[in-house]
Amino acid sequence: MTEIILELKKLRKNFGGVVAVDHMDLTVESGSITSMIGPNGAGKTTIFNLITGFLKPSAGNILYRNTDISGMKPHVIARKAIARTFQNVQVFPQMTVLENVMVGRHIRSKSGFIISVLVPPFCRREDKKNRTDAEKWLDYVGLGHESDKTAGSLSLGNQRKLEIARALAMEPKIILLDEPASGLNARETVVMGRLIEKIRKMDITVVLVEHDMELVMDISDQIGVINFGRCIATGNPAEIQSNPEVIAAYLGE
Amino acid sequence: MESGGFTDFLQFIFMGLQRGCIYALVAMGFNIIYSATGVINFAQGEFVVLGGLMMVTLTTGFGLSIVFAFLISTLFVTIIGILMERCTINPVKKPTVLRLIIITIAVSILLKGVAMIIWGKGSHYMRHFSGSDPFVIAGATILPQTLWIIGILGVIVVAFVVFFNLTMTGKSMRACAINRDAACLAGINDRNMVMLSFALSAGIGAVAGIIVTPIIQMDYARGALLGLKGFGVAVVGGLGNSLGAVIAGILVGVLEALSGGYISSHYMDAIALLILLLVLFVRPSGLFGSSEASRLKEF
Amino acid sequence: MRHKDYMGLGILLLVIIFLPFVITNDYYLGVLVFTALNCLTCIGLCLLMGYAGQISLGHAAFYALGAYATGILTAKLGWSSWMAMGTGVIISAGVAFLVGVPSLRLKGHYLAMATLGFGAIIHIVLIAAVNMTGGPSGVVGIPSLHFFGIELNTDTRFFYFSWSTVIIGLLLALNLIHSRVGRGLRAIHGSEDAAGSSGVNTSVYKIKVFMVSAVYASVAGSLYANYVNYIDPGPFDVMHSVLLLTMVAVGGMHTIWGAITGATVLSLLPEFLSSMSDYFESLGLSYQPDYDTLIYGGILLLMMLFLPEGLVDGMNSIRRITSTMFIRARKKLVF
Amino acid sequence: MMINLRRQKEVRAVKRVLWCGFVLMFVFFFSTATLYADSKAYHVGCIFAITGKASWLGEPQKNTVEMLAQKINESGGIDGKKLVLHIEDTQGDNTRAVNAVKKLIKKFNVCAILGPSRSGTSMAAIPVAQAANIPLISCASAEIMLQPIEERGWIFKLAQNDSDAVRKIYDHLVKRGLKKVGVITGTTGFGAAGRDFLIKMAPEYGMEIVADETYAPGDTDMTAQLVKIRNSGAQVIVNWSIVPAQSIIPQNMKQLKMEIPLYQSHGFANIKYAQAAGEAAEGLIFPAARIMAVDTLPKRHPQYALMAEYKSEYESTYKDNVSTFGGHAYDGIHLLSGALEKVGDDPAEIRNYIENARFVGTGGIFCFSPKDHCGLDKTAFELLTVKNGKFVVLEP
Amino acid sequence: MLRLVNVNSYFNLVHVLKNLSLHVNKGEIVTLIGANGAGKTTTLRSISSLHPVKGGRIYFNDLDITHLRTEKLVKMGIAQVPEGRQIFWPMTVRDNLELGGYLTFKTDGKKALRAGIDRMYELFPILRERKRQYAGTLSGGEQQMLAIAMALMAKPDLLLLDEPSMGLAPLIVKEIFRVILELREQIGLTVLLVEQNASSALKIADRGYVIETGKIIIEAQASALLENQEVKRAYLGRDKRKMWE
Repeated sequence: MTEIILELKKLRKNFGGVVAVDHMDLTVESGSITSMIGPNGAGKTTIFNLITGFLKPSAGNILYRNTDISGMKPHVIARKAIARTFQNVQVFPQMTVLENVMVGRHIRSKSGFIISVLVPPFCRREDKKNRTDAEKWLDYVGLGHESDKTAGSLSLGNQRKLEIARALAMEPKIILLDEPASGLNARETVVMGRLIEKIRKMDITVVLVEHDMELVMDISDQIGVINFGRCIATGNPAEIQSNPEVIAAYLGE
Repeated sequence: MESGGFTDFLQFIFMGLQRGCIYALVAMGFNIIYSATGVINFAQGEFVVLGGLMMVTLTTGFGLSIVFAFLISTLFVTIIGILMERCTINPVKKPTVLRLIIITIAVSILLKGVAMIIWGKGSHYMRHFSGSDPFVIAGATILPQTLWIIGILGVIVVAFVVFFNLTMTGKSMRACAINRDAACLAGINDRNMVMLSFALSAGIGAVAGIIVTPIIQMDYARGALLGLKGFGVAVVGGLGNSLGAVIAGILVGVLEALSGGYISSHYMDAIALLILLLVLFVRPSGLFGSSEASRLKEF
Repeated sequence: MRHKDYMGLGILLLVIIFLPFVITNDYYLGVLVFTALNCLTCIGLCLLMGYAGQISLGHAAFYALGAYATGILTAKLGWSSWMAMGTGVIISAGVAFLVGVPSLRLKGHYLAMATLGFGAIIHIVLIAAVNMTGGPSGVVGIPSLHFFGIELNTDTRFFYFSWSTVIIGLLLALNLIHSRVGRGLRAIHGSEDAAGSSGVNTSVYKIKVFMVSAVYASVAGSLYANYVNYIDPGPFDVMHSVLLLTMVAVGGMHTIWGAITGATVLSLLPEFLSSMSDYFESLGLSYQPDYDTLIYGGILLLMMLFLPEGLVDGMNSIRRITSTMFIRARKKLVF
Repeated sequence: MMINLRRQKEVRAVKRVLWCGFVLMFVFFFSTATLYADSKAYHVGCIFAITGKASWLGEPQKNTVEMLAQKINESGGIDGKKLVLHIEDTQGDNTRAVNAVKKLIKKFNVCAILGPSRSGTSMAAIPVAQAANIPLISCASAEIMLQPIEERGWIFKLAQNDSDAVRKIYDHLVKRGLKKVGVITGTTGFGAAGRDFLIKMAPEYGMEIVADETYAPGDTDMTAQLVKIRNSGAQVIVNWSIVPAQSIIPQNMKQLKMEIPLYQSHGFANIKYAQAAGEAAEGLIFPAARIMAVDTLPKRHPQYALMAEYKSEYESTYKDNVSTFGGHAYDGIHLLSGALEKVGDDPAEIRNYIENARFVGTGGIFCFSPKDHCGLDKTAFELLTVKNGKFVVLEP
Repeated sequence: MLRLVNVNSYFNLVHVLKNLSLHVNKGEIVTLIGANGAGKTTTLRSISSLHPVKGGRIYFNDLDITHLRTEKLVKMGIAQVPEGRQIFWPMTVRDNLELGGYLTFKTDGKKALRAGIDRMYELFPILRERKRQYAGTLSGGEQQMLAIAMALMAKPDLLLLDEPSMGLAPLIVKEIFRVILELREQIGLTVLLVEQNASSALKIADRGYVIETGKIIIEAQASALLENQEVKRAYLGRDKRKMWE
């Protein structure tokens, strides 16, 4: 039996009177690719924000390896090796590509303010290691040759890859990808799909929110369909495609 | 004159009202432009100065009647506001908030320079609008000019309420501030609304300058001081909220007067500021501002 | 630290070493000393604004804290200047912490207002706390700095000393920027959310960088007190904070070099204008100092209208345009 | 790799452009250095707050010195040499003042400096002049500038002493038998210095300070402070300030129906302040240089002729009221032109000359000595009052 | 009536619309359907100049309107109901309607404005009941009706409707679509309808386009599209059932 890495229990979030997420249950198995799909405004990104600490749940729990992480600050959750990307890519545009990935090494290195200012030898060593590690991850996503460019000058597809490289540099146990293929052309989407499968092979659990159904259907082990903040169906791709409730949610009745 | 606890208190309140109304007027000017552009116009204080100086010139220099001079000065500064928008704000292609702010700082330096060259460096004074014999209320006294200030603030607030709630132009200005895209889709020309906001806030600045000049004597360099106070009041009231500005302005004025009267005149401004900061820390988007609005407009 | 930063530092160092040989007039060195002090403050402010993305309209207050710590402790209590400077740094950092914790939760104009209010309060205290600060009359008789037994009492000496401080400050700031912490800070500016999800403790980092920038301003203030030997509340008002902000924005706040450029240009501009007026008068044209204000405002306005990303970036684009023109011209010549 | 190389090249080019810009600026900036090598003239430096927050002080001073220099040069200069004034603007800012003094000394090689206008800027400028051994004749009033006298050998001042103004006021109070004083001062250097003396010298005259309040230059209403003073049982109010806001005090007093006498400082000596206060100013008393009430001064007074001439010339040239501040500059130029005529332009000689100078000026009858670099005492003041919107000498 | 020819549009770095061409005839209801992020909203925003067009031309009644400003387009008779019910929340329903009729007011005066508002009240009786309420306090369906009413206040010839069904219960969606049909009957309104909810949109539309990643992949009669398996593919991806079984 595989281990359950992430579990949402009766999760609920309302903004004032508007309920964005309601009674949400979901379990994610370690090493799997789980996708969340659903129409616009269904509450998928809100769930990501709840898991990564940007929002506090109104009710319910988020269990990560059997510890409750709901309501913790984002950086604390990040230190627990939960990485994420953003729907509208959030690279650091003024920094170089390599530096972007090095930010991902933040939780894997220590030097603080005073040490950073004075740069003693061990700090230099740490920095050097960070750099080589970051380069490794850049090569991994296929951006090794772009490392000196500023991140803002990359194409969207490469920015998405960069975001993933930054997340991977954290050496996460679980990575949450928010629409990694949106805005990409067909070829880039295929590459992205391969990259995600490659990540899973490293034994990193992937949770995916995505609109590109070809991609979702191709790579997912489990799909959760969300509508009006509720999970209306879960199952493997074939089950989902033939589920009448899902078809109704998408195509209308 | 008898004096007692309550009389003194009332006296402090009167003083606070007078100061507060002036702050409120300046702050309202900030708010109008902020709503339309998301920018704090650092030249707002200069509008006040220009209004005051123009008024002095027209009344004592040309001997115009107060009403007439009032109108002409306001019109004059309004035109300057429009020119400022057309020449410095409108042409900016990629407006970032910080960039626009520095532009307004530059404009304020320019206007200050112009005022210095035209009106010289001395201070200019004019008579109170209607004499300086005080009215006595429960032992406390209040100057007619203070009543003028309170009255004009009241008139402007009412005019604002009418303008922004009952006229089409006012409503469309509000609409532009609320949702630029939706306003455009209704056929409203957003750029004209920005210009109008500069005109309005320049006009209000001028009025503030005109009514305060009989009390403080206007000189070209006074803008910064008035502007900074007004900015603080606008922020504490909640940026973009004119009612908030009025309440916060009067609150600040009264706080200053009370701390001056009961604690120490040496620190009266500091105490009032400290309280304002505490308010801001408790309510990070001002007394009456919405938290979404403050999140949207960042540097 | 990157190659081009080393190069920049090297050039700056060379310029500074040789400048006093070229400029033998102490007056210009004096002007450049004040330029150095502004540069130092702007480096700190740039770390805060350009790299961490937080605005401060209260930096003159930290400048004042440094200056008054030095002034009061040396002139009134007879401490050594270095001890006083250190104490000023500690006080400024402490005050920055106390102010930063509640303020840095605010954003945009609200943060600007909070820091502005703080600056105004400090200025009022400087005026009102007569027993401690001397009030508007200020603190007199502040001794000059001694550096390994050399009294820094001439303009040349202080020029070298102040610019060395700038270079050290620059070096440390560049170290910081290109370190783990610096990347964290720049990440906050780029996207606070992404920084948080990468494990950067955004709120603590913001407070810390606020403290660092306060320290820069404080050191500059101490040097000011030691150089001028007299302080009063005049130079530390809110308008000075606004001026500092303008310097950083004019230079281009995304690089420290931009901040230094902005600080240098805007510090020299008034002296430059007054030299211009001498020049005009020597030509027999009547020129009033009154026009300086106008020209200053005009130049600032034009810079902001036409070089939106600051002088450094503006120069880059000018260079780009000229180089493409050059290439085109060369192509024409070849064919 | 190619890209990298090109980028590095670009970076280098950027740097080059940047520094070229700097160098160009420096060159232009410094190129005017040797424009004034005219040895056939006397070079005197003037620094005033011509623009900025204290420009109402510096403006009349600048006007006065320009007017006088023109007059002197038109009548053949001093010993046949032209008097060249180098006028710098401090903007009321200490940093600028330091730069300006250095500029005058190092760039223009002036033999003496007149100014600055404000106490703060003077204090900042003093160490520079002192270190360079150039006489600096300040137009500000703070006595602290001259202390300690042995360390301030090159510093002089022309404005009357604040302490003498306090003496003048306290003398009058003693005469009227008033003892309880409410002090209210503006928060500027001028106000603070006055407050200091008012409090320090009170015991000497048997005065009791029952209230001590301040107001900021931008304040619009001081009733809170005045109510506090009223409740303290003060018999008299002394309002010490130099900013326009001081005119609000008499108006607020009238508003509060306070009928105790009001004394102002010599900072009130600006007819506009009295006009702004309107009828509320009637009857208030303040010590001031006689120039403020030259019309009501007896014609036999030794200062009369000189002041009347200055007043009429100034007012006809600049269409503005004459002020004590401009008077300081007038005295300064007279003092310096006298020195230049007698001893030439050696700074040390000028200093020695001034240390022993005695002359009649607008500020009073000066009587410098090595121990006294101000040369004025309380006789320089006349108690004035406001009558029908005009300054007149107070009838004894 | 409306013709887009090879329109390209970028969102920062994303090439959102790739040589998109479509047309709407007078009196037609045309629907543009596709999955999230396919570029539907950007198409509408490009038409009304809220989003810059890079390359390509847009014609309205054979006039080139590619780079005209939004308010000009409104004047010419193109009204858009933006996505997400962008009404003016802190203002009353009546104020909102008045603002919708801004141009009517400017050209025809107060009377025409009032008449227009009354017509909207007839069309959407619920708005009359709510006229003094703040728009932000309305329910989702009422807000959507208000948004449509605002657009209609400009007396458009062409109405661009952006996802009117988003987040609404099926019953309300039906009501809204009923009104759209009614409008066409009454005043011959031409409609370009962008929808995610393909079935209901196709039920009322004459013609439909399917958009996928910024390109039109199918153009057909609405009834034909309803049966088309490709449409489902555009939403739910390639059929996986065979692979899995």
